[in-house]
Amino acid sequence: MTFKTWSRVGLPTLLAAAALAMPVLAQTATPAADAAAAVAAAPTINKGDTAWMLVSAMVVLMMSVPGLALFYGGLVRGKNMLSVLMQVFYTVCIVGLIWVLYGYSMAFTGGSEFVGGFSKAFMKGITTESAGATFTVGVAIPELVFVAFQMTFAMITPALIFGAFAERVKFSAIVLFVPLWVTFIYFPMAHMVWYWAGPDAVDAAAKALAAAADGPAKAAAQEALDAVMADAGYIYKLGAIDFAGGTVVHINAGIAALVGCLIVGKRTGFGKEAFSPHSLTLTMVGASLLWVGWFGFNAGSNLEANGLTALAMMNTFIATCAAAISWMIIEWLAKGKPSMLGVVSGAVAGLVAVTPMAGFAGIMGSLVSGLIVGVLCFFFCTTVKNAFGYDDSLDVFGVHCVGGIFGAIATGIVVAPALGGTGIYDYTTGAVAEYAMGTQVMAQIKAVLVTLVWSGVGSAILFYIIKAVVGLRAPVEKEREGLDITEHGERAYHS
Amino acid sequence: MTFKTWSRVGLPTLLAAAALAMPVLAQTATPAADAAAAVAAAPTINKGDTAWMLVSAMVVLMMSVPGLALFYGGLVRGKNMLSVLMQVFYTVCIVGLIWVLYGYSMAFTGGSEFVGGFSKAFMKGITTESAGATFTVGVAIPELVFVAFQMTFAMITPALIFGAFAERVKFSAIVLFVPLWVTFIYFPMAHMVWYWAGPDAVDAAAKALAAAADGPAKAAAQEALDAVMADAGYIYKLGAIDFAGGTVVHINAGIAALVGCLIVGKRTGFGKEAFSPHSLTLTMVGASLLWVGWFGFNAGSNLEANGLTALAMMNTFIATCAAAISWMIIEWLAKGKPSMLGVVSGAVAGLVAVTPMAGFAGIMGSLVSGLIVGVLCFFFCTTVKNAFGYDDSLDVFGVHCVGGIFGAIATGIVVAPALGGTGIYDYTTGAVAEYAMGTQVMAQIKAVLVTLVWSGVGSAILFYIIKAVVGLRAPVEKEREGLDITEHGERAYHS
Amino acid sequence: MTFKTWSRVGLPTLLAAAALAMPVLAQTATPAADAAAAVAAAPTINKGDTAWMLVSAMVVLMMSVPGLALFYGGLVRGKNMLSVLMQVFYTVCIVGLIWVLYGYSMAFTGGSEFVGGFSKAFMKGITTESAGATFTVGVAIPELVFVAFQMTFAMITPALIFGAFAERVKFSAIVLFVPLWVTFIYFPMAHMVWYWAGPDAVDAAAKALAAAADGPAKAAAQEALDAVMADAGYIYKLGAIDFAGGTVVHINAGIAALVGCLIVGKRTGFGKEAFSPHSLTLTMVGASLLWVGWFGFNAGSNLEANGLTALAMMNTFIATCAAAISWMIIEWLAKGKPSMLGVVSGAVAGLVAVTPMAGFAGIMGSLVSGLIVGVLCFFFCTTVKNAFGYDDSLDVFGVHCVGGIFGAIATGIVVAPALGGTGIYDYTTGAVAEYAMGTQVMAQIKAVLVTLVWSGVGSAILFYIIKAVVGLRAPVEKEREGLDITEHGERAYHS
Amino acid sequence: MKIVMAIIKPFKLEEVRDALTGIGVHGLTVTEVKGYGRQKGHTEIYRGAEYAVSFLPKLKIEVAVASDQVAKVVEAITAAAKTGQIGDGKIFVFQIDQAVRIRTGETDTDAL
Amino acid sequence: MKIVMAIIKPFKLEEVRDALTGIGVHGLTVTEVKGYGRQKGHTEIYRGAEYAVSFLPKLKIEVAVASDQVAKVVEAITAAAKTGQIGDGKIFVFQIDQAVRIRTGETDTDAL
Amino acid sequence: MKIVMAIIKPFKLEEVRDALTGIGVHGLTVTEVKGYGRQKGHTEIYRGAEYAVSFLPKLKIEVAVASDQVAKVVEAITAAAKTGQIGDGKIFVFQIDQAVRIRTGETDTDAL
Ligand SMILES: Nc1ncnc2c1ncn2[C@@H]1O[C@H](COP(=O)(O)OP(=O)(O)O)[C@@H](O)[C@H]1O
Ligand SMILES: Nc1ncnc2c1ncn2[C@@H]1O[C@H](COP(=O)(O)OP(=O)(O)O)[C@@H](O)[C@H]1O
Ligand SMILES: Nc1ncnc2c1ncn2[C@@H]1O[C@H](COP(=O)(O)OP(=O)(O)O)[C@@H](O)[C@H]1O
Repeated sequence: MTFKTWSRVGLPTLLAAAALAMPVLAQTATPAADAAAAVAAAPTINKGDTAWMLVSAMVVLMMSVPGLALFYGGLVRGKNMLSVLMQVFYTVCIVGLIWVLYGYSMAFTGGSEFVGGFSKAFMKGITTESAGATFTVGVAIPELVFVAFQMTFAMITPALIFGAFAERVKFSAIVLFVPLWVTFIYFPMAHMVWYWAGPDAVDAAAKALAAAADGPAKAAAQEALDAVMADAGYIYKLGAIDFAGGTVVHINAGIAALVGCLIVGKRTGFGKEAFSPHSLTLTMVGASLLWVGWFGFNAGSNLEANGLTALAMMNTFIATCAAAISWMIIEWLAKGKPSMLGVVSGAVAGLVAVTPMAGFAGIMGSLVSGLIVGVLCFFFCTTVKNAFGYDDSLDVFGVHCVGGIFGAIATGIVVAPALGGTGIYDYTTGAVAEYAMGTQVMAQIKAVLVTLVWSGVGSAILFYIIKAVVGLRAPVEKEREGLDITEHGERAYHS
Repeated sequence: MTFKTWSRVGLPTLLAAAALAMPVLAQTATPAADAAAAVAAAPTINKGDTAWMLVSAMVVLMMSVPGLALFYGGLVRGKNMLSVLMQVFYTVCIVGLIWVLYGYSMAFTGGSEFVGGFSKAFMKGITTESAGATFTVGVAIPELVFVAFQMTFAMITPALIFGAFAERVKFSAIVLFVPLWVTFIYFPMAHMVWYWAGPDAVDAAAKALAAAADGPAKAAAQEALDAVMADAGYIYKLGAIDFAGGTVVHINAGIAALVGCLIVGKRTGFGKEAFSPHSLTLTMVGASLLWVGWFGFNAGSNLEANGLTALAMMNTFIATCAAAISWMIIEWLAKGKPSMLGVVSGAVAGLVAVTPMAGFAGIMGSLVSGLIVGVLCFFFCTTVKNAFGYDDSLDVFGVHCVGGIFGAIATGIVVAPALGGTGIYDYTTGAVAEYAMGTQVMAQIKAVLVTLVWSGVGSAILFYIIKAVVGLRAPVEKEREGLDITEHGERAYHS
Repeated sequence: MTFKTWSRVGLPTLLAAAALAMPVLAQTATPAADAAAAVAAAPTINKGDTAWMLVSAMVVLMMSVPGLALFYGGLVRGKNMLSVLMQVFYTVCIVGLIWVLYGYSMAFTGGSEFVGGFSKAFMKGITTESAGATFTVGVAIPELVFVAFQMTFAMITPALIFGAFAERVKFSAIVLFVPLWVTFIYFPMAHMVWYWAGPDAVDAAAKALAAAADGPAKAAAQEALDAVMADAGYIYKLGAIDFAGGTVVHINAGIAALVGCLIVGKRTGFGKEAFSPHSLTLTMVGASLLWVGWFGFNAGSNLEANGLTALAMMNTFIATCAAAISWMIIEWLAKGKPSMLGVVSGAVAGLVAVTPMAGFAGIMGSLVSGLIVGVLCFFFCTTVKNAFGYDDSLDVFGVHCVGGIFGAIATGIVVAPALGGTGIYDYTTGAVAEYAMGTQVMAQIKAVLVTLVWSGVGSAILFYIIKAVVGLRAPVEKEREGLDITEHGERAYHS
Repeated sequence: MKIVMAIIKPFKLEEVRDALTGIGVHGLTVTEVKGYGRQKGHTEIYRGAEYAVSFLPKLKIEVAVASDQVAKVVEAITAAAKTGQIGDGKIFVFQIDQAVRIRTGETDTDAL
Repeated sequence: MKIVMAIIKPFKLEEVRDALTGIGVHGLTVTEVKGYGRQKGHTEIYRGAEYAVSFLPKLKIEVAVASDQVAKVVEAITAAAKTGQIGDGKIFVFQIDQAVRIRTGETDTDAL
Repeated sequence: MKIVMAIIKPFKLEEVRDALTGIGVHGLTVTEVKGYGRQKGHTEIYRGAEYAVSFLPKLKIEVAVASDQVAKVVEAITAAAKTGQIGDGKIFVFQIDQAVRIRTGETDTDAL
């Protein structure tokens, strides 16, 4: 995913210097950058794209509330239901506020390779006229719709984490955790993976280079192109591809979840009492709404409504179907009965895995990826987790981190045109690039490792800080009685 | 919001006279109105706008069923659950029928300042080719999509009211109330606030005036422009602005709710027995779906898919987040614990408040408005309600009316360009008008007062009529046993 | 509904011969077919259409999961809840896989009149660039979005069937049934009803004929046109119209349901024990989501976002409202109380009935159709079913088959322009055809009969095969204990 | 010691509780039950299926008291739970051999 | 007077009720309970977590009857509730000291 | 024969069950109940409405045993259910006249 206000397009030569400065308005473009500007002058906004992106933002909200809240909430005991719903709802709301105050700016303005600046803090300079880049040269969308769409990603990601230590954490710890985590972990991650100069900037600079006369003009043009290419996040520049957030969302949240559940510790009674899900019906509803909303997430990540969007949608369908079926079969074989929870868990695993590859894989590529990830996550959520004995209550690590890692790496494979993938488009040449699987897979692995380290270490530090400041766990009697009544003064159900 | 069939555009000089007549088809435009016609001749329909409006209508239905039904239903006792669901579902269905029979015509055709006529009763003359105005000169949408979109507003508004006297009213009273209320209160309100000649008519008349030679031609053109400007609803002409229905929907329903709950009286056992919500989970699901659908409501009210739509969406996000968080904080401070019901109540208060300002406020304006309305509605639903002792069971007044009034008045402030608002567009000059906050706020207050009086008095009359005809309250034994079994012969839950 | 890759357009003369061959790419079109090709050369894809179709596919998935799953699930006893959710979720997933493997190809490629071929198996040849026809000459959508949209139809149809024998069937029987049924019943039905050469092919051939000089050229052109017209499914060629699947989806599933429930037999305890619905709340949520998603189903079936789409949406609104109200009234009169389940059952009956007529009826036509179908289905689900004594647990036959038959036949009436319908467009003349009600109604009846026989007989055979292979019914003790625990090893609810 | 077990209408719980605390009884245990008796139930209709529901929601209250308090307790419950309409419920009194407070191990009337 | 308390399989309720009304018993109270006994439960699996569920759903029926009817009642319940498979349940009989009909204040067998 | 009826805190069920099987008692029946007693409840707040909840969730366990086992059973339950905090619950013991196993018709201690 990519985003740049158009203000900067046409000014490639100024980019390196201006990286931390406020965007210069397009109207002030120096006439010197003429060739580039001529090309970039007319990025058009299509209302069909805008309509699709509005819908996408809308349904990604639905993924969080009520989707994720129900998916998680159904799996806890009734006495902790409201605590789960509350944590998710709070997260969505507080992240929304932070996003418009400074989050968007930190993620999607230039700055260092690791994080953006504050030039768009408080939504400064963003109007209904501001346009933002898509992945296609000359095609833009209203920047505000991009702001909304990306906001919904930031809203759901921290909420994913809480599943790992549900039913035992103080609400005040959550209240503190979310702002810290998005600020120090999420926004930088989003910047590292998704920030780049945008297709028009690259295209314009490349065309200027091609058009430049030999000699100093050529050298200047080359330098300008280099500056444009350098204006991107660290992981982006590793060459890793991530269509809709395998690293930023799933691995990021998944590793934070594991770290958190280790630091928080097991639920009281773990291994002795039955922690039966209080309503698998709600879990199924949540999983279904996650699936529906995930089309906004994955196909929306194309930022346009075209054939590629449809491919991302089909991949999101098929990987999910495949993983649900493969989890069902392996569970039937291994445990003797195919469970409803198994099928929907498989579906979510498939959705996680297809996230980074949604716009890159062919349909058969995502079908096979889905089949594999269903079995893989089943294995992690049952055998591996039980072997290690940690209490990742709702299997955030086993589904989001493991599925995310698988998906991120598999993306490097299924993108191969030879396997029906789309290949990787090179904006400097205006064509799909030559494909080298080894290189790509290696880039994907590097991206995974950077994410694991950044989020794993960073999250651990945050958890320890919060533990010191307000404490992480509710006292045992409160845990016994249920967090709903003790933390929130209400109960989910009365007859 | 605005709507006119294109048939009338290009005929400004005929408008005053033809106000109650059937629309004349555009093809019959007299050549005399040439300048205007030339401009207005080509309102284009963009499929992106159409797609967005189709989606908007769809999700506003989702706000009613299941959204509102669950939000309300979760808050009542289990024995009255189906009665709530039934009331909402019935309302949606009967209003749909009335809408196509005569409701749309009453709201959105010319007539008096207070109500339209019956020229489009039975959907007369509306075909798949009919075009309807947006807020942009030269941009139209299929009239049928506007019919659908506005219908969903009429469907949800009366259903909002029932929360105030849930758990004790006879279903037959509801059956009677809805058709009467939409006919005598809602359609006129919609007409008064939203009916106007449309941007193209105004633009064409203004351009004709500018082009007219001095002398009698000028006078005639001025008269024509005046006629166009006069062809609008009463509240519209007060100069009040209401982007998506703060007056028409929320204040209107909210005051009717208060009046209704006073006339109906308290639930048996009020103050003695606990009326615990039977499922806050469902309430949370309902609130979330309200939020999701509200993007259709607010951002759909722009009638196009563009940057302003995206702004309305962002405002709808942020005011909601802000109000949820501010309710949470004030409740935590005042009551010792932050509740899930509090957070979602705050969210709904934020949604109510942002409704009239969605396309007028800047993002920071709606953020601040949200923060205020969360505290304000908390105060009303707890302290004020308890002080007066009325039994507004689900806080329809405290959230919709109070939040709506706040939002309507605040709209007059946050629209100010100096505060990041959009200002108010003047179609006669083709530019944002000079802004005078005092005037605007006064216009907003007038709109609020007219709404309170119209709906308050009108609804009271209707409630007394129904009380006389079929009675309002279920007998005490039926109330004790629950309305589900006694009124509908079924129960919501069995094990 | 219709679909053709553009590859074949412009090659009408080759069609008959090439029916089973792989599509030839458009670029290879022989210069001989010049006139036709010239016209067909520029089918344009509008992003507004694409956006709408993406959304439509998304919400039709929501109809299945969670919509249908909840609508059905709420009506069974709590001990069988997960079995229902599982059956629906499994069906969606396995059909998704089959669809991309060979289902789409069987339904939407040329072949015989009864079923397509395997030329697009494994999604062969379908890229992000592939375009598919709509109903408008010169307007296309990305083929992949059509693939996705139609897939969601195939996903929900078999799941409808299970309501008829819920609470007693082995999951392994379902596992086997779905792939067999879609392969042998559904894909052929879809092909018979919806497969045709597409508007551009017909238009091009017709224009070529008109342009052809007399003599052999004329004869050849006539032959070419005949070939194009012959390249369609059996029921399509009967002249029957079915906008969104009255035959393919509802009658098809409804008759299979009846056959299934007769073969499977009654639930243990039928007539003695109360089989009370465990959560009518969930049923209401399901019905509401079905309604919301049905706009994707019906209005999406127009494949574009225009005024006709809006008409289909309005019809889908109004028939539903009308049927809900008429069921409510008849139940109130006949049984003494209006029930919530009655209202939502009526709504679903209305949705079923309006499905084939959504884009053909006028709004008053669907209003009247809705009023009738509500009463009709009430009568079937109460009186008729009880008279015959079969145990169609969730009234699949009484709602989907009966409502579907009514709708299919009524479509032949309400389409009449004289009754406000759209008439039937004739692509060879480029205008709405002369309308003869008798002929049309007869064509509709034939379509109904073919569907009843094809699906009734075919499904019966499949049920008997499965009975022989793995057995249909769960043993009585398992049925007593509930399928959730015995078939899936889990329970839906814990406290 | 005795246990007084009463079947009452659900909405009478608060009044019965208040009546009991009024006479110095500060412990009781409540169970949701379904009662079948003279009071007629309703017919529930779910589409074509009609079920006569003869089991009605009731609450069972169990109060352990010293034997000499039984009369007072029965009287208090009767007074508080009575509406005068069919289905008001029953009171049954049993003998208890022994009572223990788990927390302290106290027994008999000390345990109440 | 005695109370006959029976633990039965849930789906046997209607049959037991019919058997009792058949012998002239027109009142009873039913409670949903969980039973632990010889009958084996199931294993429930929720992803990696497997729980052996040893408490099974049962219904508890309480019928107050005159002492001379106890044998007949026990017999009727036994006959109606029996499937012959493990877990059919138990019947326990207690003495009641006193019975009161709340509505009328009638006592003892008149109260039933 | 006696029935030992205990009101305990819900999360103590497994421990009590284990304690009982430990002393050879292999059958029991559990009911979800609400208890009112010394243990203070919570205040629940739903917007403006505040409710003092004085009924707390408890479990009622009923175990029928031969009379000579009662002491052991009471002891086992007391030990297992005790947390030492208010609200641990009570144990009541009744006499049973008769016990029947429905499946076999066995009576008295054979029925347990
Ligand atoms: N013989 C009985 N044994 C146990 N419970 C009974 C008996 N008769 C009635 N009950 C309980 O008392 C409740 C009220 O009895 P009912 O006959 O309806 O009215 P009333 O109490 O006015 O006589 C019943 O719903 C049932 O729970
Ligand atoms: N000692 C006991 N005390 C109380 N209830 C018991 C006792 N033993 C069994 N039960 C109840 O009886 C039910 C059936 O007992 P179980 O041993 O499973 O089969 P059976 O009735 O065939 O002997 C149990 O589920 C439990 O509810
Ligand atoms: N007199 C009584 N009769 C019946 N049940 C009682 C009685 N007193 C207490 N209980 C039950 O015992 C539970 C615990 O009693 P409580 O007074 O709270 O604490 P403790 O057991 O520590 O004395 C109560 O919740 C209630 O269910």
